[in-house]
Amino acid sequence: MSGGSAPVKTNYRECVRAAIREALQNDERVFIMGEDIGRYGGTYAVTKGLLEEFGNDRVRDTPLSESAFVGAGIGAAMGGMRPIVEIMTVNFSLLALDQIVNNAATYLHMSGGQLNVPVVIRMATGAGRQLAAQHSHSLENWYAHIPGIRVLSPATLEDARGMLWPALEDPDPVIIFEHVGLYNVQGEIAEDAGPVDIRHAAVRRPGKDISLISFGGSLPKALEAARLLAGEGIDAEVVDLRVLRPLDTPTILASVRKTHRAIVVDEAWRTMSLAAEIMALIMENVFYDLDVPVARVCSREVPIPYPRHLEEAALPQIPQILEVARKMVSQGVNHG
Amino acid sequence: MSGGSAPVKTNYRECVRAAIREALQNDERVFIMGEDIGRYGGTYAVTKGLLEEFGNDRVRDTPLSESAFVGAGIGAAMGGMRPIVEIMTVNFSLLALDQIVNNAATYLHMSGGQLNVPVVIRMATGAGRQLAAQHSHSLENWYAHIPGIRVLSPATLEDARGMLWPALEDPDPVIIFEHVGLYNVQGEIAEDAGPVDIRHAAVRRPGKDISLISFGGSLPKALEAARLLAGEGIDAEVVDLRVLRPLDTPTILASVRKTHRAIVVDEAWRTMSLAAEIMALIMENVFYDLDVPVARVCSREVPIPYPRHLEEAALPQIPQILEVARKMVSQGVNHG
Amino acid sequence: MSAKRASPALAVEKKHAHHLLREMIRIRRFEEKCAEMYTATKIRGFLHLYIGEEAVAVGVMQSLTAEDALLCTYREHGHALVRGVPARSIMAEMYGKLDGCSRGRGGSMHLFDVSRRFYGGNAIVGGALPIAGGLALADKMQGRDRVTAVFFGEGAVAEGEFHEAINLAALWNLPVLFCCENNQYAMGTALDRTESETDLCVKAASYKVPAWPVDGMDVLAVEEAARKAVLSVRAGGGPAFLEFKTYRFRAHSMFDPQLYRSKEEVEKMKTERDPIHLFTDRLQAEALIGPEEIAVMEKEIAAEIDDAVDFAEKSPWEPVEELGRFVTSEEAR
Amino acid sequence: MSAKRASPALAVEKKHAHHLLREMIRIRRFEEKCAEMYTATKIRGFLHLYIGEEAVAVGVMQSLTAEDALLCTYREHGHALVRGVPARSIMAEMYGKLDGCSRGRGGSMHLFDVSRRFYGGNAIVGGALPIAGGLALADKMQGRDRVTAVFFGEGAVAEGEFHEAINLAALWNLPVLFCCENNQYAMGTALDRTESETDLCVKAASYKVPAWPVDGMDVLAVEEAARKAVLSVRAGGGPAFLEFKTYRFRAHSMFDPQLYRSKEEVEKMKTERDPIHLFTDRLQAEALIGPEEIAVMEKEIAAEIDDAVDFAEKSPWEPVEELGRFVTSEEAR
Ligand SMILES: Cc1ncc(C[n+]2csc(CCOP(=O)(O)OP(=O)(O)O)c2C)c(N)n1
Ligand SMILES: Cc1ncc(C[n+]2csc(CCOP(=O)(O)OP(=O)(O)O)c2C)c(N)n1
Ligand SMILES: [Mg+2]
Ligand SMILES: [Mg+2]
Repeated sequence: MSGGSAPVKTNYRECVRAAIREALQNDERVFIMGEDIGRYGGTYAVTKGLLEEFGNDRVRDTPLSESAFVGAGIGAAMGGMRPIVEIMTVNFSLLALDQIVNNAATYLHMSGGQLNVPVVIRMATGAGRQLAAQHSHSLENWYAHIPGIRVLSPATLEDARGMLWPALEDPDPVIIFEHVGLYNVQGEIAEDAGPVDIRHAAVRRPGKDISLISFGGSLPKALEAARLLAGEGIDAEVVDLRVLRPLDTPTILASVRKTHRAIVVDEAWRTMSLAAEIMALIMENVFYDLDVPVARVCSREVPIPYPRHLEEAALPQIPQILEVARKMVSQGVNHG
Repeated sequence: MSGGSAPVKTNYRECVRAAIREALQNDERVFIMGEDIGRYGGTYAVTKGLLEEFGNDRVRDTPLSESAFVGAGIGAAMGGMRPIVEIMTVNFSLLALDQIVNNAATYLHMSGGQLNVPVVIRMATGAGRQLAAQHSHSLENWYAHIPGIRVLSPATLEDARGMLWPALEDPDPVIIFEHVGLYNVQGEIAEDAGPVDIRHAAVRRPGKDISLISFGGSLPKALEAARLLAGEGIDAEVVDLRVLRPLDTPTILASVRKTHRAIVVDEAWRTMSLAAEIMALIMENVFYDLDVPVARVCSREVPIPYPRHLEEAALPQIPQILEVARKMVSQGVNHG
Repeated sequence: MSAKRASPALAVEKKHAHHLLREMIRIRRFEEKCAEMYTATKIRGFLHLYIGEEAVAVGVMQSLTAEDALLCTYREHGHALVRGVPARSIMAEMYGKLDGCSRGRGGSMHLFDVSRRFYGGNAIVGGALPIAGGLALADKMQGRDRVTAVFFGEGAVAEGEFHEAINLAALWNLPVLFCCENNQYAMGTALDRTESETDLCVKAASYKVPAWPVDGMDVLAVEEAARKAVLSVRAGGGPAFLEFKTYRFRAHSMFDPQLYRSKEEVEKMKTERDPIHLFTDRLQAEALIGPEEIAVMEKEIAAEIDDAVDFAEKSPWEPVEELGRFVTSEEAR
Repeated sequence: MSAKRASPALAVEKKHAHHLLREMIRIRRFEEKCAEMYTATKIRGFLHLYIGEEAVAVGVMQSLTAEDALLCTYREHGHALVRGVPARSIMAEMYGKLDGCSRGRGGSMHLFDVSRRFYGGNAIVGGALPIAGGLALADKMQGRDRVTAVFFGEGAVAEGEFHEAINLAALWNLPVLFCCENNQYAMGTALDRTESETDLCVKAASYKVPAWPVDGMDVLAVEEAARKAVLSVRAGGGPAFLEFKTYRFRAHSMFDPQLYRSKEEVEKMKTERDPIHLFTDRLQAEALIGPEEIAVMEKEIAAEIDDAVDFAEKSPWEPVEELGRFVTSEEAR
């Protein structure tokens, strides 16, 4: 975790870049490949400058061949390298799913423990930039369903800066989702910010009345909702899942045991969402601690439309969280 | 629904074949394409004899190009045909997901209502045949997450026989999952068995003590468990979901309102499963009707291994259902 | 800028020549307006301009009938315009308004007009190629002698979907016209950094698909090549592949700092290879058009575009209550 | 069955010839035993036999060193055997036993032996091709002059993954040897029903990858072609592509009624083109081997296989409690 050094102003994008840069500097086995990460500088400008610094060999522009270069990342990992594969966005990762699900996730178990795949696959995810139905997916839940991979969702600058290195140190495949809405988020982090834990959820704001459980691009919404609720005398706890697979169930349950109420905020379509899994876990483990049923605030079940007003109406928004929270708190039994 | 004619002995495979045959006979726009459905007769022998009867034009063997022929099915549907696309198994459907998710599911909404895609995509799904980690997936939950498509899971002979025609009549994309373990299931159906409803779940066995909610290849396990529980004085209701998207929530809730207890049996890996969604729905809607928390019996979170004993240990089994059911019934409040 | 080389006499009739020029200028001006409206934040999301490549869409479209089908990429405003989708409904779509050709839901990347068999922009590189095969299959099975034209960038040739789709079309002898718009870059990646063999016709040939390279900056060359290819496709000769060598004058999208190519390269192309300049110069050299005629044309086009903007501005937003309409046909109401 | 044509004198030294023959017979007998054990329900799931195609694996393997990597399809028992994976651990794997080369978890389609750089059978058609590129990339980046050989059926050439992978290998000049086992059928689908261009070397050439068709029934031809190709790949010449023309004598898997080809066709191939018969005949014609030597060979092989079966029979099952081991390395214990 980060030391005590002076904080510096930065943003999420720069944090991801600093993490990649550091990895390239510290380990010769690390390289990065993906579409337009080099000459173009990255669609979201994350990798800008890296080609110039590290050269063609370690910063590799790939053809538009998602299956081939993701598979090549898996193979290179098997061959002793520590590849960072960038899939431009989760939307295109559909074209590489076979490699991830059938190869990366199965090799270790299916080979009886012989074959590790220490690959890291990063991709941008989520909606909110008016990119319409084919460019706005949130499929974290799909990936988090697959045994054999670790799925990370950095939502803070510290995590953007610190999750990559431990992911590279993990002997197994790790998928990192970066929400497109976060890249421009500004803030301060310690100058010597470094690796962070990639096993646990984090309580981002302690509270006693209700748990807002969220991750990735929805975390800022949950935090803002908590701030507003505080003004109304509702003390919300905000849990950032951080690790979507394997889920840190104890942290989730501990929060619900304390607050007796929970809302899951998840940008995915409601049905079969990650939010549903959180609700199932709570049902299975702390049912009797609940004052009211757990609720979820998710996306409407529509292909995400282009115009701002419709996109906003399709995605989870703060007023919805507030409304549900108020209702739950007013209904609930008081555990003095 | 089927009329009152005499029952005939048949099996699931023959029911699916009869449905395809009838569709080819009744509507010139219908054709079927997929890998090895013609000359080979179908991996699971479902399409055997159809090439001889209907010819090359309407029974099309495709190259091993999942993305191209699934996309071609979508395009042909847009062009006025009523294609039945067979993806040999769900495992290979990963290679066609882009076409299904980004095109078939989005066209109608994204075009503002102009562009219907009346395609039917059938695929075999599930484990239990010792085919190991790359050939044993259950990804119904992934598909059921996507707005814009209907997802069906015929678990009985009547549904195997009757779901295809209404699926073809649906102006939107329909995915039909046929569990590999069901093809050899024998039984009787009415000779004139025909189209069935594709909107509702079905109560396959009424009961008052506990609801076993299941679908597809797990339904026979749920039914057998119910039979065994009856011998112990536990009266289980068995709900067959049938339609995985959109879920028939009222039928699910009605059952739980009656029994106050529920177990979801689902062959998928536990985390982010369809079972989780059912639990979430129950939590949201009938929380206060529950005597005990809903439980799920799912697959272990491992790539499915080849040897029989390990595969069996990985998949949901009847003894697990019995054990959970007994425990739930013994714990629960009695609503006399 | 004038045609210095002695060109052969233009084999084109005056009226038709004016039509071609007008269509190219329409695209150019329309997209210049789009860029302006993007800066004015009236248009949002991704916006990919076709400026520099107009000759391709205009030339190909001359051989397609109203019965033929079209599929394009996210860089499809030009194709939609030339296809006859009204500028009004395209501009309204770019604004995200209810009167847009996709109800405003698709935006720049998803123009649809099924009544004109315009099957949309597609935002997934290569994503439309399998669909094109399916539309053509439907025509073939129903005995209609229609052609399906599918446009895609040279970057898409690296996608597996391209190979699966062209093989299937060739194997089943489907009436698909593959129109590869080789503008030399896929975002920031030059062709020789994405393909080991940069002669794309060789790839088509490896499926036994007849393939021709075409100067995509010469609208007449495009028209001529497309006419031949469409004739062959329509006659049942199976798919054909045209590689249009062209160049994108603008950034890939509005967010692209163009680090991957030099200003000089772009300037040189703009100066020497602009399809509108080249064609105008040739027409003027042969006295097939004069400055006044061009001025009239520009004026008419400007009026059409102003009208489109005006229409888009006035068009209402789709009510939020209708968000759920058309997810499936059941929600169509 | 005897070599009637006057063959040119065999350019093969006796000991090496015996080695090649022995390896082919080992595969044949091993798989015959597998089929028997399948009928005896000792082996379950899918079982894809390589019988008829042995010359390919045996011939190619002669040029690969212990440092080189191998990736195969679900039809990979032969490759594993020739690679040196002990028959015992292969048979135990087919039984699903703990001493199998993949702990019994993979079965017939997923033989792994990482210590021998045998990176498995893969049950997804085309699925290993991108991985091969990655292994080769790792070698290249780490300055090792290793070769990665990847075997795949002709059916895989229709998959997009093939095209993406060979393009990437060619573009990045990766040391991959593409070994296409063209046994004329993909399950029940003949090549001319899956490819518009059935000359597969043309496809490789469309990526500027050097490609050679090879008589895959002639173990010496295979060996020779592979030697040349491996030399070029190892020397940094980039990927190479070999199309081995061969034939599967048995069903695709154990469930295949073979409706798609005639008994006569199969019989003719078995009679005229059996790689083991052809090679035996040639060796006998040149007096490089005699019936007694063959008998000894068969006896030794039979002993090896009996031992393998015995080993598999006696090997324990993996305890159910270990099911969760190795899902990730954390569960490795
Ligand atoms: C499958 C997929 N991968 C990546 C992208 C991101 N992307 C959008 S356009 C583009 C470049 C495509 O280049 P090309 O095909 O040459 O068309 P052009 O934009 O030059 O017209 C890329 C990489 C995408 N939309 N789809
Ligand atoms: C992606 C994918 N599609 C379909 C299958 C089912 N399948 C298994 S083997 C096979 C035939 C492959 O033929 P070929 O590549 O020629 O290899 P061969 O079996 O002849 O050695 C098929 C269709 C699969 N395993 N993977
Ligand atoms: Mg381009
Ligand atoms: Mg084959």
